[in-house]
Amino acid sequence: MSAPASLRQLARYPLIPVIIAMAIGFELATGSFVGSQNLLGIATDSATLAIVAVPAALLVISGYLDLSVGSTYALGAVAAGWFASAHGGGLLSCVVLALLAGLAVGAINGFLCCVVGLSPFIVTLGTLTAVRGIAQQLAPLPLTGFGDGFAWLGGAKIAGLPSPVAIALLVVVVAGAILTLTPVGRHIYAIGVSREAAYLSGVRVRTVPFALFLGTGALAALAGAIKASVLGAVQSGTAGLGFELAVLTAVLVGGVSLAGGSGTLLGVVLGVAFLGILQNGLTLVGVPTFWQQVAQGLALVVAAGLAYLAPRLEALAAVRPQASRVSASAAESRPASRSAMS
Amino acid sequence: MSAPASLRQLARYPLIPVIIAMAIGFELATGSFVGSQNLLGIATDSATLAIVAVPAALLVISGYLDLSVGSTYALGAVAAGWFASAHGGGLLSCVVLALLAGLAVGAINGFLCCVVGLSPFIVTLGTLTAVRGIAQQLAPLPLTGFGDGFAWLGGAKIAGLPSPVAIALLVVVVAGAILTLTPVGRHIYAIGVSREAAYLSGVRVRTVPFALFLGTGALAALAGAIKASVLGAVQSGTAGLGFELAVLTAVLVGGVSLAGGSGTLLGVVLGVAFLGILQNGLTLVGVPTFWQQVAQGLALVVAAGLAYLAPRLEALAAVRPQASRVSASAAESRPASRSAMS
Amino acid sequence: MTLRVTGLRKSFGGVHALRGVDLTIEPGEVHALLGHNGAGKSTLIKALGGAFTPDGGTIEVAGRTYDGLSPRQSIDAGIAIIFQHLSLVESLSVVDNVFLGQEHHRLGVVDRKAQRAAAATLLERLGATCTVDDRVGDLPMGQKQLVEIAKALSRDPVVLILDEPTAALSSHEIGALERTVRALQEQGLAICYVTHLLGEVERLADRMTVLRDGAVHVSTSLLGKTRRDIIEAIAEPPTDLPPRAPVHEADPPQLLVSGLTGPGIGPIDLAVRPGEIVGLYGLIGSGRTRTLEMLFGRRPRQGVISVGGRTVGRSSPRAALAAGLALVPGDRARQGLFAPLSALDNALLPAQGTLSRFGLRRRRAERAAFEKMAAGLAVHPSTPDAPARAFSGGNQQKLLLGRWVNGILPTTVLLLDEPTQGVDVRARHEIYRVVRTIAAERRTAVLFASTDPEEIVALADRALVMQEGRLVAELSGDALDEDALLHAVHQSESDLQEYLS
Amino acid sequence: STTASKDKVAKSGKDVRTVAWDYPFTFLPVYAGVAKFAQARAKEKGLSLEQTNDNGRPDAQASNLDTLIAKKVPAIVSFPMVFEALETQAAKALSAGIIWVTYGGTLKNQSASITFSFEKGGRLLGEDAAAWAKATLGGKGKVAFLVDDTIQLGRERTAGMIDAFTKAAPDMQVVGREQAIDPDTALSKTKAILAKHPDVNVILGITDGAAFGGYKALIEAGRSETDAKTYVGGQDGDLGSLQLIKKGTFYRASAALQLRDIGNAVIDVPLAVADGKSDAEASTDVPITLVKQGDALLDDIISQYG
Ligand SMILES: Nc1ncnc2c1ncn2[C@@H]1O[C@H](COP(=O)(O)OP(=O)(O)OP(=O)(O)O)[C@@H](O)[C@H]1O
Ligand SMILES: Nc1ncnc2c1ncn2[C@@H]1O[C@H](COP(=O)(O)OP(=O)(O)OP(=O)(O)O)[C@@H](O)[C@H]1O
Ligand SMILES: [Mg+2]
Ligand SMILES: [Mg+2]
Repeated sequence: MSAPASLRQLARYPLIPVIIAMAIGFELATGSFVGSQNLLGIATDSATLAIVAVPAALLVISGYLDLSVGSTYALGAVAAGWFASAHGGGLLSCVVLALLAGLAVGAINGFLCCVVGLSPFIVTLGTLTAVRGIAQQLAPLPLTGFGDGFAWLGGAKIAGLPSPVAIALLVVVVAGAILTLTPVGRHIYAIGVSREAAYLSGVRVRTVPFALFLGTGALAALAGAIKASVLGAVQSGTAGLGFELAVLTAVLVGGVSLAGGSGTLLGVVLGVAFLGILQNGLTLVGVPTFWQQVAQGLALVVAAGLAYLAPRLEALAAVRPQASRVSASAAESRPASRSAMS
Repeated sequence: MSAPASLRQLARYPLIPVIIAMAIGFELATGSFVGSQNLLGIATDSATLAIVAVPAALLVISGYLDLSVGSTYALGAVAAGWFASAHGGGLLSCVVLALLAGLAVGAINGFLCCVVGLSPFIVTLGTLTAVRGIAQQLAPLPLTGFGDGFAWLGGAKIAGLPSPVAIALLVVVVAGAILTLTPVGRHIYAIGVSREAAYLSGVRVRTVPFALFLGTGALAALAGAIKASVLGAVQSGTAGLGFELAVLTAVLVGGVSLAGGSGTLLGVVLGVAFLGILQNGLTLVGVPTFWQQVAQGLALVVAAGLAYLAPRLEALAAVRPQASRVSASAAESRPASRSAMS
Repeated sequence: MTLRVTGLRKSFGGVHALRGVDLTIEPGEVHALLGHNGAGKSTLIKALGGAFTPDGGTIEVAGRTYDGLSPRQSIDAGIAIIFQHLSLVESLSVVDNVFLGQEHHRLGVVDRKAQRAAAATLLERLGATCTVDDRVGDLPMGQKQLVEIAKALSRDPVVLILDEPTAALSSHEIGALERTVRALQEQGLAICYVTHLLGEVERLADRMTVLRDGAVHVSTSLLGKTRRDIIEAIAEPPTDLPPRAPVHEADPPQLLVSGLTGPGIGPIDLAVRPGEIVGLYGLIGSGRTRTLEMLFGRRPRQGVISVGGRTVGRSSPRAALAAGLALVPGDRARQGLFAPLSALDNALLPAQGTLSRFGLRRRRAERAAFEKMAAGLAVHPSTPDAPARAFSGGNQQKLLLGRWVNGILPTTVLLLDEPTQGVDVRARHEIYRVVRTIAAERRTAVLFASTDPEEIVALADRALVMQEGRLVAELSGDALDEDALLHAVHQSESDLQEYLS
Repeated sequence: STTASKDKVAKSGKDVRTVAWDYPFTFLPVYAGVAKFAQARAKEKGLSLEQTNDNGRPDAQASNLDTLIAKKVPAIVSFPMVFEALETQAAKALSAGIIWVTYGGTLKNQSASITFSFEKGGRLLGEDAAAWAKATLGGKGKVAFLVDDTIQLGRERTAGMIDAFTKAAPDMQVVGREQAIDPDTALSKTKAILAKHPDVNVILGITDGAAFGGYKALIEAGRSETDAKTYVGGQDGDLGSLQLIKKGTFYRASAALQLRDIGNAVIDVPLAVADGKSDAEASTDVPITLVKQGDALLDDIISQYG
């Protein structure tokens, strides 16, 4: 039973073999992909993406969406950077300030989307634009010259790991625990599947996604602060530019459905790793700039294909070991049952 | 019956009073908003957006989505511009070349999303990235020096209107006719609401959205070619950068639901006008850059609020004339019935 | 023209929904397709409608043999289907739905005038009260069902297949539908009729084919068959229901409602005592669903509701649940089920918080609770991890019942809206048994709405009859029988008194 | 200032088989222009040129540089989006024995630099336009600026341009200061400005792309191509703009980067470092020049585009 079970796991996460294949390919092509320095580099660079992709994934699972994270990231970076440079702020005060800024954005998004009930797509596209303007207004010039206290945030080693990686791990573990170990985790899925049915089951259908908006905002701002600390500088106009698309891409490539109600954190972590390895490998191999773009685009299409294949492979893997078990997976043979937006 | 009916119309399109209010406000603030030159300028600038937003709206109504239009626009501009500058191509050949390029992108998107059934969001995000790379690879340097033939596309007057405006009008009229008069129009809505129900009713649930992908691709490329002709230059790196978000914003602000199955072309045209007027007015008033961003972000939130109010206002307007009819419209008083992603 | 299905096979993943089914439907006959929940009836019908390609077997229609049909081929061959889960597009108008995919058009432009006229004629023939311009999503269930039927008939079919067409209809509309079916039969149509309501089978059908677990169990003429024969063909005969719980007149009411008022409803006063089962009977649209939803806080309301002597304050489902009220909604797919989530999640979602310790779920306790619940309600299969969508309709309904009746949540008043909609004879019986048991053992007060007078009589201690949002009659004891109910909904109060005396 | 790790640096041009050039603004036309010449020079010298894909994102830039350092490319030429943000990477590169050439400015940690003043480009343009305005309009008229406030190089150019102009021509009325780096945006922004001020005389662009959009807006508004009372000028030296200048239109000047010189420097400077040259010896400052009609340089740059 163990072999087919692990086969099913693999089928469920087709990114795993793909990532392995990429690693082998890049190693063969460059001879320097698999090496603790390069791998740690990928992990450190991907950490900020993971820190935001994880709460964003919970939000998508609950049927919502936050596009404003790119600007919240900038706002967090500006808040922390400003306090660190202008006021010689210490680590704690800078982080708290960034978190407060992120919570504020999250609260606005959450209020408008969950309490009032406006479209998350338009609202967070709006806050994406507006918050970027505010961040640039607050810090039109690049901020630099942070103290050593603040440098710790991005530069320290925690348990042998670079602090961004350690923080990302913490976020993954906490979110994973919430999602799988607590009742709220089930509520997140339930709301995403059917808000009405969840409401009639007594689930807090406003509070839970509201909290997820808060968490996403806070962690996006924290990610900005971490990156500011790593880089030792903040430029409000470009910090986190396009980050929202990177986050959404990681979440979707990781197998979370935009329609809500399905997805796993392991998938999202794999999605983040996939994007990080791709970017790293293409640079390592030395693919010309424009072809890198083409390759990245194609990789997304491939990832979409994997998301499509996964349930089918899983169904195939399921057929043998337990032919008669009830297991109505998504493996419909006709396209009509697929939701186009998922 | 006529007065309340028009009241209901107004309630259905709350952008109409908003646009009127904006026009009055900007006119009072600057004294030069309402003037045939400025209005015609707005129309010409907005024309390319309208040309793409219209087919993109049909695609969204049918439950799909095309994010690749920003790059398809660039590809169309490059294709036409390259032929016009390097080969002295005439109007027709340039336009045909651009359309072919757009159809090619549309066919790829359509094949992957409609036939294979991959996620439109990830696939078209992928083609957005890849096609931009191809456009830049094809024409790394700016293209200029187009012949007079090609200049006609963007510069001519057709029936007294600048040609981009005339083309946009044609697109709106044709798409409007398809949507309201033909069976295919009904099918577009039906597929968007319930692909399964449409499929079982014998609707061509692959062919119709596939055709819409083709149309969106072709018109995005045409819009790029038109803009290339207007400007007399093409920069493959910046042409249409972020255009996909502008298009989606116009579509959603215009009241089309991302969940598919609802929306009108009049709404989309109003959405385009709203964005064009906003941008023009903010520049006219001379609002500083960063505050312009903040204002644009807030405007989106307001638009989301309007989309939320519309059905409620409509229901209010409907109450008087026919109080006793069964009309369980969107004006449910409880929040649980709202879909978060709509 | 005959429809002949030979050796049809279809499996989903590991589930064999059809294992070589043969079925022949002759012109001019009404052929009942019967079977327990999950027997494969809908799968067979979907294969005929082109929803998917069968894994094996052939379909012969209009002299041609197919390995699989597309919906267009199916429609062109003259097969018209009324699917169990309606294939209507809610945001389109009635007329657009009737002609969806088969629009009348001239030079590519939809001929609205012709369509409206044709649709209006069809609707009139079916006794529908909606107009051709109504948005289908705004219509009550019964009218939707009639639109679906109009859509099927608009195609001039030679074979008409109806998958539980009356599940959401009231006696009035069922009568109209049965007359239509008879007329079509006389015109020589081949008709296949799926239902769990055996009364309909007796009234309408000439032959029956009974599926069991995806294979044909029997296929026979109905001449001389008794209801007992039919039930036995479908499933093991059910055991007897447990006796009714004694209701003590002296007990203070568990649920006391006074002056309940909302849009189109009320004022309503009612009381349900501990252990009492009260049936709410009425025609479609009479307001039963709205009443239950108001009681549960799903709709805004005025009036006083008290549970166990305590007034329920806020009007929200959470407040209602906290007070001990629970609702099993009527629209299972939209309001009840989390289709992709596991059976355990579906049954225990609200209970997980109660079971948790230090904010963490206790999986072992959850599993134990699920197993207990599944055993008590005879949920099949009893696998906690299978997604709810893999369960048959009856078992899905049991999962929803189990959401509130699981020994963990302190439910003292159970509101049920159409609790056996689409449920097979045996499962219906089991649900009755479960409801009776909790009323007897836990003294839960039960208020349930139903459109089926048979069900009211079988389950209720007392029936309240609803008309246009008000309670117009109360029947209990010997006065409670099907005829009295039918009279009550169609007639005014005084007529009823006359009839009863 | 070179560091102690200098001794680890490749000792001869022969050791440098690859130069990695990291340019974050790949969507700008200047990029492709410089890339063309750098590529040609690399071929000439028999080495390969690698490029990154930063997409205008500082964190992508930092991680791509980390990758290049991990890969131990012999030489990196990098244009920092935020200069201070790349000190870490530069130091890391140097201590890994990698030649680090800062492009577009200088860092504390570097082997050498290729500089060209952004501020100066803006200043040259602003001064010329102001002089023209004094001579032609008597110093009275209307001016609109198409600027970039989002990135460092944009702000420097903007500051140079606006400060120089307003100082030299204080009586000119500033009627617009709008964010625009590409022709598309510039066209619609300028049109809006023209709606209120149809008589704008001077439009100065942060890039030639922006100025080109401004030029088009004026033409669309009916301004004659050779209108004597109009001045449009930009920066970069894009082919289309230079051709307009050459043709004698009111597109009068461009603060042109000499793409060929920069492209060559991208290869030559790291090679010079490898050959043992110090920071001071190897570093190059590529002059930025204002080109106008009749300048010999104008034809030279146009011919560079081939
Ligand atoms: N899309 C699907 N995926 C997986 N299993 C399915 C699917 N559709 C049906 N099944 C399974 O196939 C079997 C037959 O289902 P079907 O819907 O045909 O039953 P039915 O006879 O119509 O039951 P009911 O009376 O409840 O409507 C069931 O076990 C069901 O779980
Ligand atoms: N007279 C009415 N006034 C307002 N809304 C109504 C009225 N009749 C029906 N509706 C609306 O139509 C919807 C569907 O009605 P439906 O017949 O399913 O439920 P119901 O009226 O509660 O009746 P029942 O459950 O008794 O069949 C209701 O949810 C309600 O919103
Ligand atoms: Mg069925
Ligand atoms: Mg009801």
